[in-house]
Amino acid sequence: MIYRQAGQFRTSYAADSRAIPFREDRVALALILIAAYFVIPFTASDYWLSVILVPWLALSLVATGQNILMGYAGQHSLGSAGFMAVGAFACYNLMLRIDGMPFLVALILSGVIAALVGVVFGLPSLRVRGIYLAVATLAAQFFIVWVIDKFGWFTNYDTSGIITTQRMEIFGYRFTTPAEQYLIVLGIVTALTWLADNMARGRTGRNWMAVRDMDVAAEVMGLSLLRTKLQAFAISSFYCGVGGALFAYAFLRSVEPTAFDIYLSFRVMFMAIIGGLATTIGPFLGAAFILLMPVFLNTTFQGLFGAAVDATIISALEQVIFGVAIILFMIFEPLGLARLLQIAQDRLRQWPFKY
Amino acid sequence: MNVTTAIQAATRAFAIGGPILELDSISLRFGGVKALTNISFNICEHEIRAIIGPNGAGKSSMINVINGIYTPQEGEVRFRGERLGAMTPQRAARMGISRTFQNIALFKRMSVLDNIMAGRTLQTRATFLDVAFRTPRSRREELESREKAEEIIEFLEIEDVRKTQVAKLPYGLQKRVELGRALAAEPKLLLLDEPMAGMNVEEKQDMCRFILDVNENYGTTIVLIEHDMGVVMDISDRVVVLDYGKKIGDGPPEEVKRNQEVIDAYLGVAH
Amino acid sequence: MIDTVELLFFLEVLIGGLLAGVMYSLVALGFVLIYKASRVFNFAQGAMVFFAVLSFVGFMELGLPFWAAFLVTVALMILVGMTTERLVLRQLVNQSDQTLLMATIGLAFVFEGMGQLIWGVEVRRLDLGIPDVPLEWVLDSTGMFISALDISAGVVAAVMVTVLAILFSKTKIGLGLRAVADGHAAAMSIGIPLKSIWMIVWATAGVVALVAGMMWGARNGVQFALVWLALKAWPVLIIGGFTSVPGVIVAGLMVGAIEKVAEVYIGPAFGGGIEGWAPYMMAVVFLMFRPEGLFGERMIRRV
Amino acid sequence: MQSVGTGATTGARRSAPRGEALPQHAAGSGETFARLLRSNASRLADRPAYREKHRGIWRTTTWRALARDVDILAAALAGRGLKRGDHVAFLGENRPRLYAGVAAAHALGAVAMPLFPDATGPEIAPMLRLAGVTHAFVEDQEQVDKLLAILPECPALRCIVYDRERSMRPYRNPELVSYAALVEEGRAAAERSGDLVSRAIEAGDGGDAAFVFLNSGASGASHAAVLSHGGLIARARAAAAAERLSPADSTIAYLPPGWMGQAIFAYAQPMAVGYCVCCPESSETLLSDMREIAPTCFLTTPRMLDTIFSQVALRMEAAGGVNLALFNRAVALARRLGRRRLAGEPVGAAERMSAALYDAVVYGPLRDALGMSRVKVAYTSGDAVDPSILAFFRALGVNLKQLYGTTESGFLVAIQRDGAVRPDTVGAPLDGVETRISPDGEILVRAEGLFLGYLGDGDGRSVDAEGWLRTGDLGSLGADGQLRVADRAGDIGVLACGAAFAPRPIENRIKASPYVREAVVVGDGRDGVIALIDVNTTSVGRWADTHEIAFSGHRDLAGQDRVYDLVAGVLADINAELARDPATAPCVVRRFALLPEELSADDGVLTRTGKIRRTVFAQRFAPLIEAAYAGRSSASLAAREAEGSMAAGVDEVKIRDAALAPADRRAA
Repeated sequence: MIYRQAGQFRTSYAADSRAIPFREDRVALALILIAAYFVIPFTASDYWLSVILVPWLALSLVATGQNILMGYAGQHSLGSAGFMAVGAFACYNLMLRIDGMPFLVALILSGVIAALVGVVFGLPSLRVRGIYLAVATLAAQFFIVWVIDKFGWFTNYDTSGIITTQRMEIFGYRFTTPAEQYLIVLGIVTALTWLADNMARGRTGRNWMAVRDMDVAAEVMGLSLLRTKLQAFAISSFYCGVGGALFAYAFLRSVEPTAFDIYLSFRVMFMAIIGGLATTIGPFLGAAFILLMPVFLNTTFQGLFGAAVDATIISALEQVIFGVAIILFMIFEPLGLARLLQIAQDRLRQWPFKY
Repeated sequence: MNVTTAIQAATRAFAIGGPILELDSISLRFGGVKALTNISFNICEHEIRAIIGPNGAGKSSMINVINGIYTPQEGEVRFRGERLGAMTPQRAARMGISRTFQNIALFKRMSVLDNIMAGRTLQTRATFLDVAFRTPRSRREELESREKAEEIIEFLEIEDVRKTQVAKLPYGLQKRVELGRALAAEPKLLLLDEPMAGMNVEEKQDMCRFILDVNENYGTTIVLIEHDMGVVMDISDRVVVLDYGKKIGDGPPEEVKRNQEVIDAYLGVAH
Repeated sequence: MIDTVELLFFLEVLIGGLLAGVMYSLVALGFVLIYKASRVFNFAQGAMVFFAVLSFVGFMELGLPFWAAFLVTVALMILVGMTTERLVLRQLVNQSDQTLLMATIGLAFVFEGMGQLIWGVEVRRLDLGIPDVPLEWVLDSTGMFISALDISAGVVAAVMVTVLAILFSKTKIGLGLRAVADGHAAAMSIGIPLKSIWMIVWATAGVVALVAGMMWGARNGVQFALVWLALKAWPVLIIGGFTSVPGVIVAGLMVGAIEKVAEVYIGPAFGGGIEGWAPYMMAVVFLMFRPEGLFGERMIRRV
Repeated sequence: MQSVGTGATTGARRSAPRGEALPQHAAGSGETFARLLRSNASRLADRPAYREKHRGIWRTTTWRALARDVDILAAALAGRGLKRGDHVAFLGENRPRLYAGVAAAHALGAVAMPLFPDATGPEIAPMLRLAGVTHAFVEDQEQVDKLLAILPECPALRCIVYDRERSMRPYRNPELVSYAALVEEGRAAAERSGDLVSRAIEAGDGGDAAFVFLNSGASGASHAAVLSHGGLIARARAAAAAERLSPADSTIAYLPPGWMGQAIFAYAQPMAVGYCVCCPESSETLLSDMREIAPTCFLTTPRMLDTIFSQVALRMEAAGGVNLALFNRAVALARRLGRRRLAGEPVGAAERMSAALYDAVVYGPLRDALGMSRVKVAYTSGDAVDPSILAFFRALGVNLKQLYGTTESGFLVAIQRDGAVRPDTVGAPLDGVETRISPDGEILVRAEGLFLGYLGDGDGRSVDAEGWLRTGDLGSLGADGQLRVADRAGDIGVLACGAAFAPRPIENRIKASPYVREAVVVGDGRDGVIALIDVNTTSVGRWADTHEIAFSGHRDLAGQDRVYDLVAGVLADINAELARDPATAPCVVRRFALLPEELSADDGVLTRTGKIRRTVFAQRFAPLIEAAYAGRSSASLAAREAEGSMAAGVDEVKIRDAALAPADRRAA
């Protein structure tokens, strides 16, 4: 209904293969970005900025990494929290041990380190897939957290278990307020999402999807399964690593191995799947859903029962509702929120027709 | 009215050349089961070569040997005079061998266009960093791939479905897209594993036309597997007949048709 | 020239590991049942264990005698299993693996939440009347510390496994299950409705979960951590093969034994905690060299 | 045979020589298409002249590039012996290269003869021979084969230019040259020959013959009518002025270029005005291409409108629910308002507001979905349009109008003007066009731009001494200056009871049903009217699917009793309407049958523009018609020869009585 598709014709292949084919959607994205950069930092409360938006962005980035691996390359993984931990601790140690290390460089290097670790733990993907691979990546999850926990060097022999992160400083400017930190996270997430989208729609993404959909055919075309899969693991882990570092620096403000437990891996997987695999917007929708749903349930129940009911009961109830929501999603829209959005857009585009 | 009489001159755009691929005494076993026994034949440049035989004759194994999915225990394969010890699918692809599959092996969740463009993976060099940052190299290759893919889309007359997910296409069209993906690699040798299996008469006619057109317009050498003799006889230059993993006939279609052993095999006479 | 004391200590560790391993096998068996019948990887098996034993303890706390509580819980688990199959899994027939896995993860959340909602969140003790003390005659004769509880648990688990093995090889249900594993059409042809098979399997998995839960609960207390048992069962499944009953039994023993031995002999060098990841690493190593599992068949690549 | 052909050609050329003392020539402006192109190239330069969707994207040819290409092509054609007065045939779909070929022929003073691309070899051979066609532009191998097969019958044809190179590699015929190769030749030739093309353009005169079009031949055999540069340009200008068309406009060309209407809207008017012509990728992608390009003006046919209308109706039906309810209310309101505006009645503020609301929610999105959101004007021509379909598109806010003209009269004779689009008229004559009604009711036209004559038949011009052309259509001219067309003079009949009988309005009403593709009613000199109906396989097939009726194809579908029931329901409603008006009451459809085969132009029942050839139809289906009047319940019909070598069979066709009132009333 809103869309006016007629008259939008393309005279070049570049225009025909844009990330967002329709003008209306491009305008919508532009408006969202303008709001995100120029309105929200000045209007949102500190609570929203640092407790909702920053973790949402950081986890969206991690889910984007998960999506690259699971959605595009079709490799199941349950190690994302492990790779986040690698990113967070790599960043901490780089900043700690190298004098004058700029934050941005440290961030990128920690992504690279996470990528290297990801390649190592991606090796089983050459032999197995599906659930088997997921179990193999669980090894990464447990092993990484154990190594960081047991070898004091990583935590700089800190015994408290909670280490405060260094300050984020770029070109001499210190990002300290919630709004500033939000902006830095937003900037990095925007840039990395743009890169991920380029890869997904280009040759790289086609190779991933070829391996995902029919590996024999991909091989016969001359594609190296080894390189393609490990590449997906590396890039995915890079995103997890950077996301993990941002999560630690801008949200937790500390690095602690226990923050990156298997539960977080599961949550990231939920984000990727409920958001919608193999879409760019999916991880963002999924992360919002997974993060906001507990907040929403919590406020609702607080409003309903007040203090009359034990908090643990409420949290159990939340858990049930959360589980039911996931089951319903899988039954009615296994392709996730991005698919729902897509259907809505299609309807509007076809309106008043349905198909 | 017979149009061909009005066409003067050569009916073939690319004259058949010398052998491009030679198979010498190939034997293949799975455990104790003999799939192929001592098979030799060659494939000449620009020809359409059919491998036929009843079900279970070893036709698919033959194609899998040619493009390196199976490694034969005995015998050797020479491509353009070069001996191929351990052929791998990747190596075959790099040498210019493309193929389709008996059971459609498309990338189901990708669009027709993406499937065909994916077929050009060896023709492109851009690294993931090129792609991520949209460097000039990446953009140039992307454009080339698209142009080539569009040429194929036009050739195969699938313009109206170029952005459709292949899983949503009817079977016959999927087969056509798979041919398109194989063509995208600009192969020297094209292996088609039962390209007409499961098609109705009309679709078979279309597919025959496309196969002939590929051969005629690009000069591609084609190896074709079919168990249905009729169609193959019309479009191939030479035919190899397999039965129980052994070669029982080899030659031009008319000659093979008269071969008693071939007739027996097809009529199911006991050996 | 191995020191007798060391050998005995090693045996003690090994037996402890094997006994823990039997219980891994028991949980893994629940997975195998469901996987064989419906190709569903039931992540919620661990949560079912937790829910089952929590309910059992809850019924006992309500004043039911042991056996009554046991029977009521068995009935409850059968009901829960069948309901789950009917309401969730049947809606997801022909969906992709990852959708099914996600749905069972959702299911795990529901079970965990329900258990706590109904029975509360505090850690409970489960007293089966078997003391968790070393068997005196073993201690006296060999000097090894082997818990009576562990032994009983091992025996119960062994009995359970045997019963199941017989049930699924000698009875008509077992025949149906095997037919289902070979392909749905085949199952139809021998006259067993697929849907009843699925229901039976889920009900059985519920009962197996209860038994496993009681063993673990008696030993470690009835608490939320039981859920993580399920994760330990994963490497067991990988090593044993998803569809092989003997495979997961052997694999469970192996995993139990190796993780304990490794923890005791190698662990101290790294500050302990190897148990946490050793089974997974074992699974990874196994996958690299024998992806089809212990007793699985090697697959030929068909093109 | 050959000498006759050549002789006829010479005659044809003589029939339209330059400077012949005809009144319309005297007024010639001296403008030619070639000169227009030159001026467009400098005036409009980088504005788009043609867009073509090729390989997925729209490729643009600017006026400057077009003029350059045309010069090169013309130089090459001159090199290949094309001279002033020669005829060039065009066989293909709408492509920029086809029209560039036309322009190149015009530059050299040659005459373009666009043909229907789906015409068969035997159909076109006599025309090529008659015109002495020397050069031909064809699209692809299929068309090449067609021409090569008739080459022996057309000795003058010595150069065939093909556009698509696919599968052309084995051909070695000396006549053949690819478009690309011709361009290469042209580059070399242009350097050698200097200003040869420019001189040829200067030598051209507005009175020269520009095109030869085959008239539709709905009333018999086709004739080839010759039209001049000046005449076509003048008419195109007059029509453009009436609609205020400018170079900013664009059109989409999807009808066969062999039809004069399409040639005017894809070549003559764009040349005269400077707007852009867009060519869709293929007929399968037409609707989506139309949506992409969203033309501001276009020409269509009642048949096409019918198809689109049916599709909209079916898709709305499928959408159902709120969508359908909203749609129905919106269309009803728009029709009501349309009538009131036309009648000059005032429209209240409330209604205007709800119309605006519906425009945002229904009309606007629908126009957008159909690619008609930017349409300034759309014409329907070639046949009478069903008033309800016209009203429907107008209700959506698409400025759809009727356009009247014949091949001989220069096609653009009368158009409906904004604010005066009455369903019963075809509008007022264009500036510079005079119309008059002869005493026997035939429409006469006098204007610049009437045809110069028929090829090979110098005396066949139906223009009298005062310059009035007999169009062959019956009609009337109102006091308001609006022209009304009744029917082709030959088609109007009288029933046995003496009542007048005009078949087309009845047929149009039947065709408005989404389930009917084509309908023919018979009744002249008979007892009452019968209808023979060709059902729409797609929509009826879909209907059958939803009603769980199994069928194996058109033949099977058209023989099903339940499909007869479906059509009977359609006819019952129409009969009720006919019965309401005393004038049409005798014309109610008494009996009907569903045709077992789809009507097609290949066996001559339809013209290439899709009009019924009634005489051919009556012959083909005589047994069915006779059986219907004899009151029998079925008839045997020789089946059309199936493709391939299958022997012709016999179809047993059922005949049914039609209900005279709607089904529900019958039940009550």
